[in-house]
Amino acid sequence: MEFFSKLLFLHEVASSHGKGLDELLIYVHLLMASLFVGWLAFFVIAVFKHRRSVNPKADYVGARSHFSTYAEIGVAAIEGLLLLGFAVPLWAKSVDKFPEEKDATVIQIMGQQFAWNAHYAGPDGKWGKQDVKFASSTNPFGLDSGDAGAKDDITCLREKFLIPVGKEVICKISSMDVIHCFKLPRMRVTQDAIPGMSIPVHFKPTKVGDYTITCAQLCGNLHSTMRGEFKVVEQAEFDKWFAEKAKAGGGGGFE
Amino acid sequence: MEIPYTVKPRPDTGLYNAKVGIWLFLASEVMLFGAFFSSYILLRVGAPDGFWPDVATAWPHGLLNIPIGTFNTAVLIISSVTVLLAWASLKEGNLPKFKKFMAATILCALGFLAIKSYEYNEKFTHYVIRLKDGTAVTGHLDIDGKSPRFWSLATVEAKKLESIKVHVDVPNQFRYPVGFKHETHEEAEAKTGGHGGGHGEREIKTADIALLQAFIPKTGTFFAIYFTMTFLHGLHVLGGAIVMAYIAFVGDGMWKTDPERYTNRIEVAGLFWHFVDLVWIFLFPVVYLL
Amino acid sequence: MSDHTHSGAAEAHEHGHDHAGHNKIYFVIGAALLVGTIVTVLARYWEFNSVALTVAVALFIASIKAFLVAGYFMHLLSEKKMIYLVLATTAAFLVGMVGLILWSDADQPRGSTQKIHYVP
Amino acid sequence: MHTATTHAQAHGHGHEHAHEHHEPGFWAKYIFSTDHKMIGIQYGITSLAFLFFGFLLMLAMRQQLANPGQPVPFVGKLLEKTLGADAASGGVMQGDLYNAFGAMHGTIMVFLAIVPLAFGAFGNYVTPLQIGAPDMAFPRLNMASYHLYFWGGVVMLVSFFIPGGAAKSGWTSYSPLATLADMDRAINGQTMWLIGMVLLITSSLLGAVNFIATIIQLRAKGMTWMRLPFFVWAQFVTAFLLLLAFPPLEAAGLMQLADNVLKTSFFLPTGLVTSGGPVPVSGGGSPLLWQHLFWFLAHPEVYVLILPAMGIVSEVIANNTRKPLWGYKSMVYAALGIGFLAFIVWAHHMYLTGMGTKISTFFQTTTMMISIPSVIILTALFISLWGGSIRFNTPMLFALAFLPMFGIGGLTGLPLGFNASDIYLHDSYYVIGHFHYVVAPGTIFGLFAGVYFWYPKATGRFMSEFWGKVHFFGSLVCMNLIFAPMFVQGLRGMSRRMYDGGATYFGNGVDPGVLWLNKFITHAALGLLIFQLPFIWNFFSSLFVGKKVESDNPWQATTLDWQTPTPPPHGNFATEPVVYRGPYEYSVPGAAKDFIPQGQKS
Ligand code: HEA
Ligand code: HEA
Ligand code: CUA
Ligand SMILES: [Cu+2]
Repeated sequence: MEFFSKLLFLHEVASSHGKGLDELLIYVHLLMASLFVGWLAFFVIAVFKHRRSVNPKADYVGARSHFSTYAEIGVAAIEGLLLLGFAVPLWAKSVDKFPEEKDATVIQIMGQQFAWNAHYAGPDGKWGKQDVKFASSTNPFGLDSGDAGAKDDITCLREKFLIPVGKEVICKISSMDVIHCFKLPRMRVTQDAIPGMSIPVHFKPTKVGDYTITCAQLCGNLHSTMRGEFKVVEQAEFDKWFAEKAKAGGGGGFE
Repeated sequence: MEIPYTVKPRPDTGLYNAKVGIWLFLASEVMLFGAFFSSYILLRVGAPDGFWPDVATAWPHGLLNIPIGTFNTAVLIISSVTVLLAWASLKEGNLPKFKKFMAATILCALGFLAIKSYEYNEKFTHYVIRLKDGTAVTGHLDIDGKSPRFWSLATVEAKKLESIKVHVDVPNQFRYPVGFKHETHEEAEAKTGGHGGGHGEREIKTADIALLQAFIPKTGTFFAIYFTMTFLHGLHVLGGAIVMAYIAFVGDGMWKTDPERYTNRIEVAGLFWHFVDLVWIFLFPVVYLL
Repeated sequence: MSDHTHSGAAEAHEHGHDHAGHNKIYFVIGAALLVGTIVTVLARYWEFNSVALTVAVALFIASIKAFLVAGYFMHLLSEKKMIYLVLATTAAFLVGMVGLILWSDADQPRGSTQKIHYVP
Repeated sequence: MHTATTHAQAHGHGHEHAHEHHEPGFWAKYIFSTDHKMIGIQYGITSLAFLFFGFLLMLAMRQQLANPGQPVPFVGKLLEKTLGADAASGGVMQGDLYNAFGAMHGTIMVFLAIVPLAFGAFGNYVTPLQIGAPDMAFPRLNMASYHLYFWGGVVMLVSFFIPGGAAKSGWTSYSPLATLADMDRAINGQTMWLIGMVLLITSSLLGAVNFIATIIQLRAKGMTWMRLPFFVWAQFVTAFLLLLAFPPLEAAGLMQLADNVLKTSFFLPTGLVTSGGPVPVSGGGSPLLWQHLFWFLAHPEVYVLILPAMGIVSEVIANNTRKPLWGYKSMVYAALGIGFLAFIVWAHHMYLTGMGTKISTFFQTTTMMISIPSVIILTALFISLWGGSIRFNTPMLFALAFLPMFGIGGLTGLPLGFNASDIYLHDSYYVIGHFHYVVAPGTIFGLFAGVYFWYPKATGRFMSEFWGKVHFFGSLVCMNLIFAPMFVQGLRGMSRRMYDGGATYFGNGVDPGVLWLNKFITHAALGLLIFQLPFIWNFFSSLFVGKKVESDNPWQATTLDWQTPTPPPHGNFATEPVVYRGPYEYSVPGAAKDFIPQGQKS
């Protein structure tokens, strides 16, 4: 697997479900490669052997074997196998089998031309009141600063945010203006951020380190600069950061 | 070589070319209107629950004039019958009778469009006004006895009007989707601050107004899709009327040179016309009644 | 419904085309359409107190009317095979389009169907 | 029977006579022609020009990708002068200009170049000839189609020069971006794009009606469905795809137009806030609705791009292997299967918009199913080679290369088709690589094969074999050098539609080591440009100096298009053709020659 993933130039994976996904990628590519090589070999031999200079008279019937039918059925069967064995269960796991919110780090993610923002409920675990009438480009989550529940909410506007390693993360992804796409290549996570919707994804990071968020949906002139960053850290470091942020932020850290 | 089967049917399909053509065209029209209908459903199902004062996002309902709409439906149905009678007259070889029925059909078409324009105008002069205290009214403006179109708050401010006179609807015209409880007369009166009683007149201060908007496409997704679909349908009516008028009164020379082909033309035009009728048969209940 | 009566009816139909008397059917259908329209309107004032039922009734009547227009005015009841093929294909794709779009809208992962983004 | 023939002959004669007397003037002959062949040629010239223009747009973009933040070599100054300093200050493409070029590259290539060339030009020129018809069923409608297409193209071109520039939200024009991108301008690039699209769609719809009616109604005597050349089948299915898939996009286009001009909210949800504050619209719309309606067209559209090319390739292969297509019937059924399934796979472009398990399983299953008919067609074409007596002329070289190139493109569609692997590959350069392999060395090669193949019929002269081969080998190598590295970039996580080529994402110490490929690809694209020059030269010069054809059937082909005079006159056939056999009766055992034309009695 390691070898094949290098062969496919895949970015090193850093989440637990990413492994299965990479396996699927590898198997599909093996299927593709074998089909391609097989067909290409046939193609080259056919063209070479039946050029006019060696074969001046064509054969009206041509190939008489039924091998191609078996090959076609074989392709269909393997595709079906990959479908039922990998793609469907992997997808079902990622969109249906959500962890309990209390066992996970829950973050709201808001895309904005051209930046990513994160919002944690804070130590009290309660989201502050949010309403679109408060929303602006400096308050993308529309937090009501007068609300008590919002006092300890943590917002990371256009800045790096942290998540603990080895624990499920749930990101609720949305956007305030146009469609963006929250893509964490190394986590093997991609989800469009669509205004008017809040779509959850979950993953479990397995390696500490710095990671980028790519925006994978055309969102305007600076689409290519809409880079976000987050850091996966040990739980202890996360807790420290979290407490500090909650204290300093008071009310969400609006500018 | 001439193009075959422009008049006589091709033996194996039993059809002449134009008939195949029109049915294919109608197939694409089915997909066109089908897309609009599915947009309608999606927008309506997805609309947030509509309560005052969120006029803009609600799915207003029951705003169209049902008697007029019903009458217009009848007009279209009658025109569908007359176009058939016109075609049958041609089959009998009776050109004058044909022309009479065609004239009737085109008159129906124009009548339909006239009534539709009246309805449009009715909407363009009908306003929703939301006051700063959260109450809202609908009604027609009365500016020196005139009922202006397309005004907005900006227009009122630009004209430096201190206040405007409004003939308010009681109860106000927005109704909730079917299945919801309808507002009673008293509730509505209470909402408009006890004013009204019948078609009340109200003087509203400009300073109190938060939003003033005519019933135009941008007022909400209902109006957007109502205007888009009925406008597109109206264009079909207009186009059909023009083509039929042309065939019947300008291009009728063909009746002498090639009567069979001429009759076919009318059949094809008729098929288009029935299709326009068919679209309306769905459009009418969907936008007026539901 | 034996084959016999069926072909007999078809013959009469063919025959009737040249006769002006055949126009009667257009009047009958036209009248039926007008009645249908009025029934739809009346049904609307009949408070069913259920969105689904109201919609179903209205669309049911509309479908009958559509059937009458297509079947009799557009002569679809006695059309050629090729036209049926084209229309059946169209109908299939229409159903596919509407159905799949609505299904996609309904089947979204947990929590994402909220209409307004600022509510967590 | 006998009298009928003489009648037809007399008639044909009369026609010619009339022509001699009053030769139609320039306008009637070249601009407002109703002859399907002239209309085909009009489509051909216009679409080739657009193809070239689309390529030039992309070259400018590639130059920018190779030099992030630097002035564009060669044309930077020109861009600044013609489009203004806002768009390209100091010759550096700004984001908006790059996006505009990208959107227009996609739009032009798909709607103004490939479809008009494959369907408008080849379809128009060849289909009536191959079915033995004198013209299309509705010649004046045909003319209207071309003119609508032309004006649609003009609207698109003009949009480059209006304030704010052309549409800049991708060829997919996703709302809300398409509406918000230029909100303060009443008429902006997107508006023009939508108006242009409505014209193009209407053109395609009229064309589709015409094609289907023609194929159903005007087949010559004896031309049964299973005797139709595969090319005609491909056009037939294509026409159905256009007929039924385009109207929803037309509807969507009108709604987006209303959003842009009348400020409605069909595709704008409630609560949009930009840096300028809340967006002043009512809201309540659905951005996903646009995507559904767009992809409901755009997926069938990709088969519109490929099927005619497959048709051309089949003709060329049958002709140059001198043997019948292997499994003709299964190919026909496969094409019909593609046509049917094409309508129910569209949401594989939307896996990541938040789809539940059930619906996405449905769409990925249909996606996998639709790959099977493609495999069947390709396999049939491969096996057709077996036992042939293959001539390697230029059309055949392009047709042969089409097979593995389409194979690569098609196969790389599979990992995109599985929703789970699409999570990683979505919107990366892998997607760009996938579809360019199908449309560029795939479809374009098929179309090149067609140009070289039917050129002698249309003009009476061959194109040069030598320059043809230079064109072929150069293009083959360059195409692969351009598009193969894109798979590597995509697998490494590089996203598409970035005017700095990914420098911002990957510059800061996380360079995955694929940015240098941007330069490499750009050089290969320049190479591709150079290898198109012999083609352009060949195409025009052969009109005057090309080797003259000696017979009406220079390739010794079987289909009816080769049994017309060269070039075919108005009305196409001297006598009404009658068909006696299937389309590919090559090397029939015991026959005198190695081909028996369809119209030959025995
Ligand atoms: C002509 C155009 C064309 C064709 C034919 C195809 C064919 C296919 N496409 Fe492609 N596709 C596009 C054009 C095309 N596509 C475009 C333009 C986009 C991007 C749009 C955008 O976002 O801008 C896209 C995007 C796209 C996506 C979305 C990716 C994303 O955005 O995340 C997906 C996902 O399922 C997909 C799948 C497929 C599949 C399964 C096929 C199948 O039909 C392929 C079937 C074919 C085969 C399986 C090959 C069979 C051949 C052999 C077995 C022989 C091989 C061997 C040798 C020759 C030696 N395509
Ligand atoms: C049919 C469709 C088609 C075709 C043929 C092409 C052809 C090419 N495309 Fe295109 N491309 C798209 C459709 C197409 N593309 C689409 C839909 C997108 C996505 C847009 C978006 O993001 O919204 C895209 C995006 C796209 C990108 C990604 C941009 C980005 O995401 O930032 C790139 C990058 O290199 C690219 C490159 C190329 C190249 C090098 C070619 C070359 O293969 C071009 C080859 C051209 C020729 C070989 C011309 C030959 C013609 C002549 C020589 C004319 C002769 C004239 C006469 C005789 C009169 N394309
Ligand atoms: Cu945000 Cu691209
Ligand atoms: Cu697709």
